[in-house]
Amino acid sequence: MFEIHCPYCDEKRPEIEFAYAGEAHIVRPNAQDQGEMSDADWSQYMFIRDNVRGEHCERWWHQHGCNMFFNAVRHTVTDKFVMTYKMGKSRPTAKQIADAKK
Amino acid sequence: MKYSAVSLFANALSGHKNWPEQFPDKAPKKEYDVIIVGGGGHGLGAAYYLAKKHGITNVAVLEKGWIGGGNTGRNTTIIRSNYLFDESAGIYDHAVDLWDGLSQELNYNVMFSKRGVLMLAHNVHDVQSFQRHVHANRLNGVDNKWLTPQQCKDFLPILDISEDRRYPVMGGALQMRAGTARHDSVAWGYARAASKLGVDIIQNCKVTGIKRGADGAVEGVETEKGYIGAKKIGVSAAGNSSVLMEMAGLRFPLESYPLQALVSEPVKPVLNCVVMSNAVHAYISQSDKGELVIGAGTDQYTSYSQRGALHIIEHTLMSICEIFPIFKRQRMLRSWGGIVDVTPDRSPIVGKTPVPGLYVNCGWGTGGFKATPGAADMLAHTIAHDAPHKINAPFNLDRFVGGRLIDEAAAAAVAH
Amino acid sequence: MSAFRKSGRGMVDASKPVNFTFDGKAYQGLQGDTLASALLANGVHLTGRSFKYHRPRGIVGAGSEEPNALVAFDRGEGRVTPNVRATTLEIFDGLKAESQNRWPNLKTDIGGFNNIFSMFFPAGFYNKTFKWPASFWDKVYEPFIRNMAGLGPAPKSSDPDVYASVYGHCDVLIVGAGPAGIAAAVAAAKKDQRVILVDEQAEPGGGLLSAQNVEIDGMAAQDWLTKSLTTLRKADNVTVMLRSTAIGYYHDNFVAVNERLTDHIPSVEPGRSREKLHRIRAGKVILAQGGIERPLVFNGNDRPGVMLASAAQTYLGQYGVAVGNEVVVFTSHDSAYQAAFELADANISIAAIVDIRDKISGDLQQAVEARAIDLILGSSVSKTSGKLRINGCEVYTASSGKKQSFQCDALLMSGGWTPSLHLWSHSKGGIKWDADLAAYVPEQANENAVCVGACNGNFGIEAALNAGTKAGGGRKKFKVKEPEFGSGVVLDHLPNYIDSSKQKAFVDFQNDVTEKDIKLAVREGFKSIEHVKRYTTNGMATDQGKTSNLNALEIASKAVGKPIEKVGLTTFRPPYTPTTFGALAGYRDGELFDPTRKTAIDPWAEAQGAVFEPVGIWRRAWYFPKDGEDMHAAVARECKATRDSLGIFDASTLGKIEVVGPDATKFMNLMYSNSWTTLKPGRCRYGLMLREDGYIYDDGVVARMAEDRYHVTTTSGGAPRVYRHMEDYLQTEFQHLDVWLTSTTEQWAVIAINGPNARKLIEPFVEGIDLSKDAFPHMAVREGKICGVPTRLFRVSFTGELGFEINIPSHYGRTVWETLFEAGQSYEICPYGTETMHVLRAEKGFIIVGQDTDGTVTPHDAGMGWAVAKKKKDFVGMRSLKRSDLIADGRKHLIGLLTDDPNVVLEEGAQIVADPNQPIPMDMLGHVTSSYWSESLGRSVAMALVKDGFNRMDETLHVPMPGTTHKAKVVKPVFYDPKGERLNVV
Amino acid sequence: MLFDQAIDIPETLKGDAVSVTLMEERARYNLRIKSTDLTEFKKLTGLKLPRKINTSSAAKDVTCLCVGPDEWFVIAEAKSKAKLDKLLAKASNKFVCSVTDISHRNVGFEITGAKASRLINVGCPLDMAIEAFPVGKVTRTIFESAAILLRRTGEESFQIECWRSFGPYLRDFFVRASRDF
Repeated sequence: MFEIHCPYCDEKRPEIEFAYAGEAHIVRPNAQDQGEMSDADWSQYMFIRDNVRGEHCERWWHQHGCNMFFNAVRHTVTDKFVMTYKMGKSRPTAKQIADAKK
Repeated sequence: MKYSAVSLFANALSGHKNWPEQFPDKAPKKEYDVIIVGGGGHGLGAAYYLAKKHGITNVAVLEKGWIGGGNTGRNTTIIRSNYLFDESAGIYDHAVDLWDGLSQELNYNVMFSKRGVLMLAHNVHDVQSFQRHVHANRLNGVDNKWLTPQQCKDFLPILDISEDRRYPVMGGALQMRAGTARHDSVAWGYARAASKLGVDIIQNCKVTGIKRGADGAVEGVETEKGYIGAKKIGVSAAGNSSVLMEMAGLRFPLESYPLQALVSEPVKPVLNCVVMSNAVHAYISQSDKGELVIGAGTDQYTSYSQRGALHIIEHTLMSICEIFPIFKRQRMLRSWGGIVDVTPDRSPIVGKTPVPGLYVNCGWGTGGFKATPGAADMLAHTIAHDAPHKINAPFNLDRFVGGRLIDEAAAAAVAH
Repeated sequence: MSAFRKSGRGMVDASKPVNFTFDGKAYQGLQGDTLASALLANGVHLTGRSFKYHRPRGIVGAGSEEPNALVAFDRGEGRVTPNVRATTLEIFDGLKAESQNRWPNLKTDIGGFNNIFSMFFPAGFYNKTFKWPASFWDKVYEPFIRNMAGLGPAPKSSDPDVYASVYGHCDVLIVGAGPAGIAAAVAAAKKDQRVILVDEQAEPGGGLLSAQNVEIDGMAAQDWLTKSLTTLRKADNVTVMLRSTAIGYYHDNFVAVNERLTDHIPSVEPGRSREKLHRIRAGKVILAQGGIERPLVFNGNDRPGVMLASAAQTYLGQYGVAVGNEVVVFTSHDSAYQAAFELADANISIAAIVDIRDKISGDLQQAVEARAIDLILGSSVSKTSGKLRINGCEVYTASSGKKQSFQCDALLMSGGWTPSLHLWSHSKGGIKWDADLAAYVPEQANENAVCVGACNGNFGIEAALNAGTKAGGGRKKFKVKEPEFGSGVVLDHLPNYIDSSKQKAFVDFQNDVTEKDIKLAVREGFKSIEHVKRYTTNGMATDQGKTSNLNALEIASKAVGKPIEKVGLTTFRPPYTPTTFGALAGYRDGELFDPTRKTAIDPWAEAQGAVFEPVGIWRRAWYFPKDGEDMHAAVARECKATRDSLGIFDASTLGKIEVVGPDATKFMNLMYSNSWTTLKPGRCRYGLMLREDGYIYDDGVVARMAEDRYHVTTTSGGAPRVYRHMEDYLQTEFQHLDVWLTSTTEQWAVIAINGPNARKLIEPFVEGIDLSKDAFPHMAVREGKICGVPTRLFRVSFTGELGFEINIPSHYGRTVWETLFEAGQSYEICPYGTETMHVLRAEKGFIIVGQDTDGTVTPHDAGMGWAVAKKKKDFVGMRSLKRSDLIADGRKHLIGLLTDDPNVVLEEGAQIVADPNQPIPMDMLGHVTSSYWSESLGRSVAMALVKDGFNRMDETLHVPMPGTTHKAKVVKPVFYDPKGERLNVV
Repeated sequence: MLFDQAIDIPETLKGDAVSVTLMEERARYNLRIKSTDLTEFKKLTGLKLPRKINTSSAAKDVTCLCVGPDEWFVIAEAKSKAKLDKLLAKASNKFVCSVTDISHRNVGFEITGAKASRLINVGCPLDMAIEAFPVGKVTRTIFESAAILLRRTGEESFQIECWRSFGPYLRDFFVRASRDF
């Protein structure tokens, strides 16, 4: 069971309080874009995932806690969390990730 | 050397010193007609069928570790085909057809044991859903029958069918043709048979890149053992499929999750079939060694760590004890994790890719082992003909664009 | 005093005899004995039969590494534990244990014929045979193999014991209370850390318990141990847990520790937990698991009486038991000499020390000579003799070809030591090969963890104490007087003149894997250790290879011709020792397995004799049978009563979410396919929720309570996922909206009143709401009071009758229900359950999401295109609805079915075809989703999803069932009161 | 009996080491406020909402618990309900906020005694050491399969709230576990 740092509660909490919510930073196309998108483009948004073997940006929901969704960078081979950050913040740069590892 | 009781006897007299290697290690050639990436049951099987059915023997199977070391050797060995949709019933039942007789075909005992798979219904919704399966299977010619609670008990005497249980048994669906097989033997049996037909099995040979020509078609693979040319490449790499597809510049509708399983200490025979329960979330059988083989659910997050969380094991064993209070005193001997690749509709992708010469067999999720011979046969067919067989044609990539998903889990639906 | 007990030695209590039976025979041991030490004290070595060849086997070790001495521990009905190590089973008065895997008894075992034919059962033999004739596999071979399976007895009845589980936390968790662990605990305790020290044994101390001639800081080892334990017990910040095995090391320093609470107690009061699983999150983990001695792999090494040298030392030092009277020691490592000396000093005859090495240190040599022990260097044991117990061995000196025979009743072996890396390996800590030790040792940590003492490759008590102290944060250096630990060599193959094919040199005792098997595996191409393990089953027995893995690796490495590092090391997998399922389930069985959610009105229904059905984790009243009624009769009566006059139904399980904020309508417009813009406060609307993929996800009536407030209802089972779905979009995609969600499912009890007399019933109890038809039309909502408590009163109907849904705060629910039920007697009010609810709604063609839809159905498929707003720019699922396959022809549509024979009620799930005479596999058009007997219509009705159903109206389709085929006509799925006139009676 | 929580607490839960009682009727509200400035809110309602997440502020008959970045639970004596209804209705009109009455959604247990924290750790994975979970700290968390709201009211006293239908499950858990104490 992971121990996950919730950026809103600002403390580490056990994984069973959280629900995994999939890859992060997949932005839902706005109404106009949806209208213009082909089925193929739309399926990219809907289904295609990086599924990286390495540092993965992903969403978690502190379901049994502050009830907030947030983002995390986690290494999918070691399962180690590099950082967590609030919803709305952009994808961290390579440098930010490297700094967080220090 | 042909395997038989006779050869076993003869070799015993010579101290078993003359058995040949089952799948000799080969150094890679410069080029192959077909390279299969992934030395699990699916990949080795595909190589075997390419050679056996399609006469394509200039084939290499590249395995980054040791053959059968991935999900083939990490699953709970359940084989069944009582799926709802025609497409799923088609491919899984084809697999069961091939399982039957596979030991003889390969001259290698894979110990396919048709002991029956009993799926328990615990609420009205399960009953409706299972009945739907039973009826659909009947009209599809797939063996699966509905049992009342008492019939379940008659078939499996240790089952507790009292009505006051938290999850009472309200009936079950039994596929008698289903069962288990010895997982390692499947990989080894295919490897040995393919090897005899001229296929090169190359272990400890991780693929690090897929080379494509000016026309976009594949030309070969970069590996730890150097560049190897290939006219066609079939990727059958389960949890690592996304990583390999990425090498060819493709992004796939896949996510890889940890899946755990465990066994108990061996005890004398007590469980004569495979039992599955969706509502309680557990499945269990007893191996020929006497171990209770138990499947757990996936962890919630994607991961390649082959390591899962304790609470998943706890929940699985809670469920086993809930269905079988008789097993509460048994002891967990060993637990382990695998990586399963899951598509959005939890059905596999078996067929061509947008890259010419690149074929894929992935997305089997938790259902891969049972499909082994079927998936292997279909991958081989698709590679040989550069076109899918009608059995695997529906399991294409395009379904995610148009929306014609094959969603067994959605059809099993959710409680209302 | 038993023959082999050495008085005045060990930690056992000579004044407290303990009576027990083994295989029905009575024995006596002492308080503090394990079953193994007590049996040895009685001269018993033979304890079991091996898995495959049924060879007689004895006790090899003295702890949890034991591969052979497995027994069934019998505490009565349902309380038989198979495969318990005799070496860890504490005896008590009345203990019953049985040997395993033998029939009819341990000394004469029919299965022993496997041994005679063992040459035909090498590793992997089953792959090569049992294939012909094919039909024999199912009927002959496989059943035979299955019957031979297993080791311990199968369970016969449910385990009556209960188990416990808790969470724990500490700054420092120390695994292993040997010298290293105790020193670490003492040091960490001084630093004010919260410390938990766990040990699998009943007594803390590890090797110190049997240590002879050891002084720590001038104190006898046992005195130092006592003093240190006193310090730890006095410290508030230290918890010492005994009989507690750290079974697994998981992510982020999460360690599972299983504590055995009652197996050592003669009589246990009922209800007391047998084992407790502690799930401990630690700041730092100090692993002090020690090391395990390696057996030597030589011909005849499995004969009862052949055991590890250190085990003999432990039996003598800790239990005061001599493992034999005439002992041969066979070693490749210095440490076995100490065992020999300690035994010799206790007046046990050492017939010889046989050492593989040509030369040993001068000090050792002197010590041997001082005791006048026969020392044979450069030699090995070439065979052993004795049927059920060793009675002699032959020693072969390769350089001279000389063979000598010795009589003995025990043979001690030592092949060096293996650091215990199990938990370290679970934690994904790195390891490296140490050629000097001939073992893997820890390298880079993956967690905040450290290995100290023998498990780090630092053997010896002084090294352990100092490493432990340092890991615990202390600086003290200990001065220890102890025999030198010394060194050894490792050989893959012991010299022998006997042809290898005639030898039986076991590597894995329990699974009967021999040196030959491993070499055979390599010969057949299995060259990685994982392959060798799987092909031979080495290391896969209940001891998980604690004594065999490294020997197997050594042999495989030489056979492959590659260094050990290239052949690999099989991964250690949790648990460290086999762990009871019950302990992993903990308290969570029976009523604690899953919560059973009950409504406020549930106790009333129970008192009325309702039959319940589980719906998700709710339980709901299914029907209310009167005397002698079956479900069919009860439901028919409930339906009729409701349509004729009045029915009352508990709808409290409906999910409810309060959506509040200035942007509530915008949010609702995005989350539901309907439009909410035009819905006025005080009015309700049926809402349809789609997933982003366009398929129906949930539905429910939504009331607009105010401009900025919606009372949303969901399906009973769907409430949690709908809430999550909404929060997900709100927090991720629609963050700009000022709106909040609050789950209110349990705030409200919901009483549905349906039937022509519904209004008449509630009218007298309602305050502040005008119930007249015009003031309170269908699909309206009002706030007021009922029976004196606040209510949100909905005028809605899921039955087609005049209906109200009364929402009242839950804790008033039962009272209001009872009040209305009482008043309803004048209308012959009828309580009904979910089954009647389903029938009534099906008669009206109202869908149940999850039954009539299944995650592959669009609103259009369900005939609910009207619930999809045409003018909205965006809502979840909108774009997906336009995908090519979702608008293609030939989709399945939800239609009604009327059977030609009105008495036939189709089976739900039954498949539908156009041509019943086609061959199998048939072309199936769809399936029956809902099907009931309609008492109101005097016939059956059904709903079905059928390919192209909307275009098949009035077509006759077929439902092939076993033995018969039903005909049914496609109709619109509204069977009762199609014009909806009954909503407005009176 | 109009108000009925339908949960009996057996005598076995009234031990010396740990004692469990069912909380009486309470007024409860879920409060969400957009504004980050809470002084105006206090002026209007008299309620002091703690700013820091997972902390609480207790006045004589009202306790405010901050359970999310913009979320509070207000728990009060039942007799204060009418007054609070009015105050919060007033606040609703003035602020961009959400006020939802959840008085009957929850039931609450008070757990006291030297082993209270051990009882909580039977099902709740949080560290209950006083340093890690000081008096006044509050959080939503989990007790096995039940979502709970946990508050420490004293060194050896806690309150646990859960949705009403999970109450019997928690009670049963307490009964089973307390047998081992």
